[in-house]
Amino acid sequence: GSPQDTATGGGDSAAPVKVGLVYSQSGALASYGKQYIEGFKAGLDFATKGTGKVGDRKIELTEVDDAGDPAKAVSAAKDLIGKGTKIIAGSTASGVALQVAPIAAQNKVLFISGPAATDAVTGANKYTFRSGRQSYQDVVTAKSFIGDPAGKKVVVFAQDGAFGDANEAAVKAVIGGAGATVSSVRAPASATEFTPFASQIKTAKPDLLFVAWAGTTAPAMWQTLDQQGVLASTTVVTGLDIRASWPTFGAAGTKISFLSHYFDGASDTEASKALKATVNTIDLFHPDGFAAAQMVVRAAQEGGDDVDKMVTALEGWSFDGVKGKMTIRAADHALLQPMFQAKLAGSGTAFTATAQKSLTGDETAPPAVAMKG
Amino acid sequence: MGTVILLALTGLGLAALYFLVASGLSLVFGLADVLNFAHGLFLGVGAYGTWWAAGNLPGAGPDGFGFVLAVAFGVAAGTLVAILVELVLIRPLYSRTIEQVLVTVGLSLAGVALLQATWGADARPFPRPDWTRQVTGILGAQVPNGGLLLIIAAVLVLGAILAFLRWTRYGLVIRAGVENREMVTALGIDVRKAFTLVFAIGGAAAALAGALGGVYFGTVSPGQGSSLLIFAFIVVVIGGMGSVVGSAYAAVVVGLVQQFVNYYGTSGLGDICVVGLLAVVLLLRPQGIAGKVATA
Amino acid sequence: MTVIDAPPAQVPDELTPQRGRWHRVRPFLPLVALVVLAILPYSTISLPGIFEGPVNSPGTLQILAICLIFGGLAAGYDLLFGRTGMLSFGHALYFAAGVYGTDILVTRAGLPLWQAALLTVTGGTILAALLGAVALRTVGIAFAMVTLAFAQVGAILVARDFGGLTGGEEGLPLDVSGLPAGLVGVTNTVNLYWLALAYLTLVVFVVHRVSGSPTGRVLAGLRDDERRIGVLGLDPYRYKLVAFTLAGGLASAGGVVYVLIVGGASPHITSSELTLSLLVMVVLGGPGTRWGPVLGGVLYMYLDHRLTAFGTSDAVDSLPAVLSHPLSQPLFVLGTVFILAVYFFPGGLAGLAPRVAHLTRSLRPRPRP
Amino acid sequence: MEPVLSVEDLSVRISGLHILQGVSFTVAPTGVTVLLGRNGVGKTTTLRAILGLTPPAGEVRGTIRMGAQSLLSQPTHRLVRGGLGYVPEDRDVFAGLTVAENLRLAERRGTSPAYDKVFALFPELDRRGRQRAGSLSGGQQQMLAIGRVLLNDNRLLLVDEPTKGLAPKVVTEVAEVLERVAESVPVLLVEQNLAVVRRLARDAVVLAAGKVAWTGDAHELLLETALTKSLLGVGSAEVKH
Amino acid sequence: MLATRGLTWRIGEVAIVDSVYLDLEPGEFLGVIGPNGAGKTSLFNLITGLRRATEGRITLDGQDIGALPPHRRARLGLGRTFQASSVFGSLSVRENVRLAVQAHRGGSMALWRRAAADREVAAAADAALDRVGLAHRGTALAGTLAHGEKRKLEIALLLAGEPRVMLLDEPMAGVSAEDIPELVAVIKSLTGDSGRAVLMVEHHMDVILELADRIAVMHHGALLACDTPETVMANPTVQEAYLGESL
Ligand SMILES: Nc1ncnc2c1ncn2[C@@H]1O[C@H](COP(=O)(O)OP(=O)(O)OP(=O)(O)O)[C@@H](O)[C@H]1O
Ligand SMILES: Nc1ncnc2c1ncn2[C@@H]1O[C@H](COP(=O)(O)OP(=O)(O)OP(=O)(O)O)[C@@H](O)[C@H]1O
Ligand SMILES: [Mg+2]
Ligand SMILES: [Mg+2]
Repeated sequence: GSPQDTATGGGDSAAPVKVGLVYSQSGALASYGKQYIEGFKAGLDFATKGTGKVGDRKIELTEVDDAGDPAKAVSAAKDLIGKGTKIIAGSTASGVALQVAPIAAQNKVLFISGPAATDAVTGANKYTFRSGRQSYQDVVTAKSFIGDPAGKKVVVFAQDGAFGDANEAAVKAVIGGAGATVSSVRAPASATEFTPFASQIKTAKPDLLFVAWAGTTAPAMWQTLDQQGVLASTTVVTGLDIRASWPTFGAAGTKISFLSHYFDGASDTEASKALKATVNTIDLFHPDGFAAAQMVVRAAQEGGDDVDKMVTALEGWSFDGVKGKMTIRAADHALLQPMFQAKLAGSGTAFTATAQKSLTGDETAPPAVAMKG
Repeated sequence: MGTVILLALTGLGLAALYFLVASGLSLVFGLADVLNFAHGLFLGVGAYGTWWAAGNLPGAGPDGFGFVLAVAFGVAAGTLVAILVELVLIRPLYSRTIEQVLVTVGLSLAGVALLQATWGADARPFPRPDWTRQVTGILGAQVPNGGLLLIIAAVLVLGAILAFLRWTRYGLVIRAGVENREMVTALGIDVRKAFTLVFAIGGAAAALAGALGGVYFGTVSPGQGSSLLIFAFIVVVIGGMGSVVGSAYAAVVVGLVQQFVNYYGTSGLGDICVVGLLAVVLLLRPQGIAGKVATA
Repeated sequence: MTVIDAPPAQVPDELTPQRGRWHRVRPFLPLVALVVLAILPYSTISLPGIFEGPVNSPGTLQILAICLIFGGLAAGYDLLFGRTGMLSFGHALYFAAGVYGTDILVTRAGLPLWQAALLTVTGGTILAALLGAVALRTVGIAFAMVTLAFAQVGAILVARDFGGLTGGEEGLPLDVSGLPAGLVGVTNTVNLYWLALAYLTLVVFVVHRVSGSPTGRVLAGLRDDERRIGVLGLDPYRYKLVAFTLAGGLASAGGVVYVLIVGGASPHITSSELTLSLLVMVVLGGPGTRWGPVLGGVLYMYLDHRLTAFGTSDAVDSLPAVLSHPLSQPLFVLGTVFILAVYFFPGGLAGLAPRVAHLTRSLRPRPRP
Repeated sequence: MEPVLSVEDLSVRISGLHILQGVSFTVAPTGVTVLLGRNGVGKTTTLRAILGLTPPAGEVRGTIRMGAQSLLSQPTHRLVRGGLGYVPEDRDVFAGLTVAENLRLAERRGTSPAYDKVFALFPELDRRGRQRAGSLSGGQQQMLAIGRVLLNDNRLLLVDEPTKGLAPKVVTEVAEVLERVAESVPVLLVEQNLAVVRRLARDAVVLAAGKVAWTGDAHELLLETALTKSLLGVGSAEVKH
Repeated sequence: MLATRGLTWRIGEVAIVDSVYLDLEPGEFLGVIGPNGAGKTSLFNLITGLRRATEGRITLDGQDIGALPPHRRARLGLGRTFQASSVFGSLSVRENVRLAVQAHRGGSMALWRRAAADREVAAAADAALDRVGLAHRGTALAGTLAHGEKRKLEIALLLAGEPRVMLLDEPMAGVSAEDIPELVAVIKSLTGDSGRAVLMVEHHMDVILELADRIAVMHHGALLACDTPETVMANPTVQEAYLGESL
């Protein structure tokens, strides 16, 4: 054989459509990955009306675990592409999405990023789409909590690193741009003791505190903010994480205003009913998998085996997803989607979220960026 | 003033947590000469043991005596695992330092993965008495009770370990055994027992750290132990391997430096300072602060 | 007290000429292996269960390339650890310097690859020389910890994303637009494979030559007794620094190749776990032996990559939950493999060959007296 | 008289090397039995095999008995507690511990350690109680190693080159000590200093190339010039001084 | 050629080596005796630089070497053996000696030349091994040698370095009676040629008396006497403190 052989996608009309799903089945983000894949399967059922087929062609899924490691994801993507797969979806972690995206562009295959929230996936290249929300949409939702931002004082409390940077920048652009003064308190992601930061926040006396914190230290952080009286003294906004994390907010949970990508009961769409029927309780990242499946089916239907046609079919496409009306913006492949405000109620291990308000996809639309590649 | 006191006391709380992790590490490392990368596993077992007991063990619970019982169960579980690890895995490998590294690294990977396989990757809320969530006003500072609890526990553990090393013959046997196991046996002493005991004590201290760390963090997750471990290692090394008192000093220094630099400097500087401190201490005094191996 | 002894005594093979039936053929075996590896991509053999696709498929070549890189890295690390007795916990730093250096110079500064690579390797070597000059003022476990501290600072700098250079925890995808076309795209994975093979060959050759050189002899002596080396009239510090710098340079070269293969940098590679894995690879293979570290590195990376597939395979899924849950955790299997390896292959994979030889010898019927 | 220790057909292989090949001898219940031989014949290996200290890579065959009790396959610490004292060749004091701690470690449970006896022999050890054993001079370490076993009552002492590196005066002293010790406890002694051998030994066992080359009365051996020449390679002139 | 002037090493208040004045002439053989713990090994450590003196000077050919690290002193021609054998345990006997020869030839930093190919080094190493009678053990790992063999290897390492001043710390300790004459002959042959000076600590009095031109007696860190063997042996203090009654 030749070292540069790759299998070509069977062009004949009965050959199955190969779809590769590269996501975290193990590692720190395994539970996100689990929701994603459940959502995907439900979405596939929904979009193909239970046949698992597009026309006569079966959709053949190959699932690969990347364990949250970009190097493994890249290997998996290359393997799939080498075997003729034209559609890759998944990427639970942002780092993975950012490194798989260029592979998709180099090899001209479709890539639909999953729960990875980094803004940088939007506009990454012509072949890269996203099926979840991005950080910017979170921030826009947060803004809705303070009414008119003009003259207000906003503090961002975030981790060091790209995730914190992105959030801080987004708050500066969105809320600062609307007239508020934005400052930030940053802490190392490895911090285990948060009193110094809580003190700094308290001294700043903000009208709104926007917290962007991910990881296992979050409960300790919330407890400290609560103990030092920060939660009582100002409006605190943060993103609502997966259900398993709700009890870990403890007493602080009911004092926080949550912006939410999704929680069970946030919407009442056809898609959400179908999803709920299979997974019982919908969680944060089920909708991302669901939307990814809808996009895959659309791409396969309209594009056949021609990736450029798939891209055209997806660009500008609007569909009814779990969250409501979703639109793929043609210019940069941002996925415009509804976002929610929520409150937690309950105690112990039993918490429920209720929607306060929902914002439409247009209201939370991120600014268009130029397509990079 | 209030801020300084708050930072100092919370810093000490952090120091206490580091010390609890480091003390066991230091014993095992300094006395048994085992570079135990699986120490984080003992921590995890202690934390999950407590968590499990509070929910399932009759009589145990998140409050009052039930909580004490739960913690005792967690500590017992951690100790038991440590003993098993020593008996089954480490015992055949004494004086083969490098292979110990392989085994303990393997153990830490496998152990954490096992915890994750059993209870999932997500953090679970940790059972704890309500008063640990409250604060106590000290000179105008609102000091979290969880931190104070850690400080008290650390002082008790320090005292207990010192007493053990000073008043029993085991300290001596272990120190001699590190140098030359064969010769200790040739003096008629069953050196293996002493080493198992060191592991048991190290495991118990780690498990206690895990349980109280759970109280402090409010959650328990599989990776918690490993993330604390790196600072614990730094504390052990700054303090001088095998010196429990040295570890105590070092923990205090590290905790306070982190806390104050994080407040008055820019974020992340605290960590860099601690790491810098480690480098400077070692370059000036390669044997660590306490400087003598295996002293009480 | 010695916390870290020199690794188990192994005579560097380079210093003791081999005897035996095979001694004429032996020098050529590596060459044969190299040729086989080089023409491997022309084969379409499938090894079901071992690789997903045929040997020449991009996915397989990609995994092989990564394995080869780590084989080379482990061999380079062994120059420090197995052959000189220096336990560095910060070796990942120089590898990461290679990865991030190249990535930043290509992606952020837009330099052509060859310039970026040259600058990076030079920079990585200088970095190793500078930090080594400081760290080598200590010995033993203190040395390990100082190197760990340096690496930790590196990790913090990367994670904090200073000046937006590193991309923080999200990493930095490599901008391939300025790269030679032969290195881009799935169909060209084979070129990356050859590049990795070239790197491995280079490292093994360098380490082998150096170990067999007069300097290598001094390094072996240092491992046993540093004081003695001083009394013989040699400056231990200088020799250790040479080894440290050389190993650092080799690691950063590995970083250059790795970033091309993976197509980006991510903060995983700055973590102290990576150094620890290098150590594990070397011990797994057999410190101070010629092929042990290479085999250890290849095996480690192979398991690391393939166990994720093993965990999700049907065979595992069909097991009862008590077994299938842990087995579907790749790290559980990996950790267990290390532990078993210590008891079943003491002395590492390299220790296996003499043991097998011994076995066959003792099985052969002996003439009666 | 029943021998206190009997070694029969002892073979030791270490990583393929056949170091001892069928060594047999007995140790008399009183006095000093000396084990002689050139460097590398396996004297130390013999003592260590008796104590069960052969390295893990090694393989021991044969029988070793103390009275009716078989020693092979018993853990070392149990043998020692049963009354087998060992003074190793390289002293092997615990360098990181103080002299006092080294001695304290050697105390055996359930017996009262004879400190006065040890300090009477080596007053140096009393004076240097707080010094780290690693910083003792070579000779002082040797005193510590001997003092350590004398703390306890033993049924048999295994002593490996106790006078190595000692000043002539101390050699004489150690010889006297061993002489006195041997009055109550039998000693199996490895020794290169023939003057010491001449003074102490009652029986001798000579090893050559891993085998027993000669056993018998020590004085007989030392008097027979031809015998010493062929077994130990020294003329009687050297034996004399 | 080697001289110490008021050489002192204190730990805390205790002087381990106490104001030692020694002169070693080219070609001279100076024996050092003294009770255990007198400070003989410590004196060697000070001279070779493993320990730093607290007071006093050490000169070699008039040059003050007191501040140099051990390896610089070795390069100037100081060689020593250790009381407790310290050889490179994981290298073969032959490699041990080759390493010493190589160190002597200027400590090559060559990374690319094949060490084994250096015939001169190999020849010099084999010669040194031959001289101490270890040639047949060339391929054995030094760590597995019996005690006496290690002593011989120590001397071979020293020989390989062709030092001008040799410090021998109890070379005969543990060497079997048979081999002592042989080793004595080796050591004797060292001094005969080229004005090499030897400083030797030894407790075997017969060996000292056979070899030494002068004998230095140390006691409690201080130099008690330094004179011809006859005078020293007749000294009643030496008799009393060191020799004791003969066996
Ligand atoms: N662990 C080991 N591995 C390999 N060979 C060994 C080992 N221990 C001892 N030997 C070999 O066994 C032989 C006998 O050694 P042993 O130490 O018993 O000799 P010895 O009679 O005590 O000599 P000496 O008088 O020098 O102390 C030597 O050739 C030595 O090299
Ligand atoms: N680091 C140290 N700390 C304290 N005392 C020390 C140290 N090093 C040596 N000494 C003491 O200094 C004295 C001299 O020791 P040294 O080793 O020089 O003796 P020596 O003359 O070589 O004796 P030997 O003939 O027994 O070998 C001894 O009493 C020893 O205990
Ligand atoms: Mg011996
Ligand atoms: Mg001495």
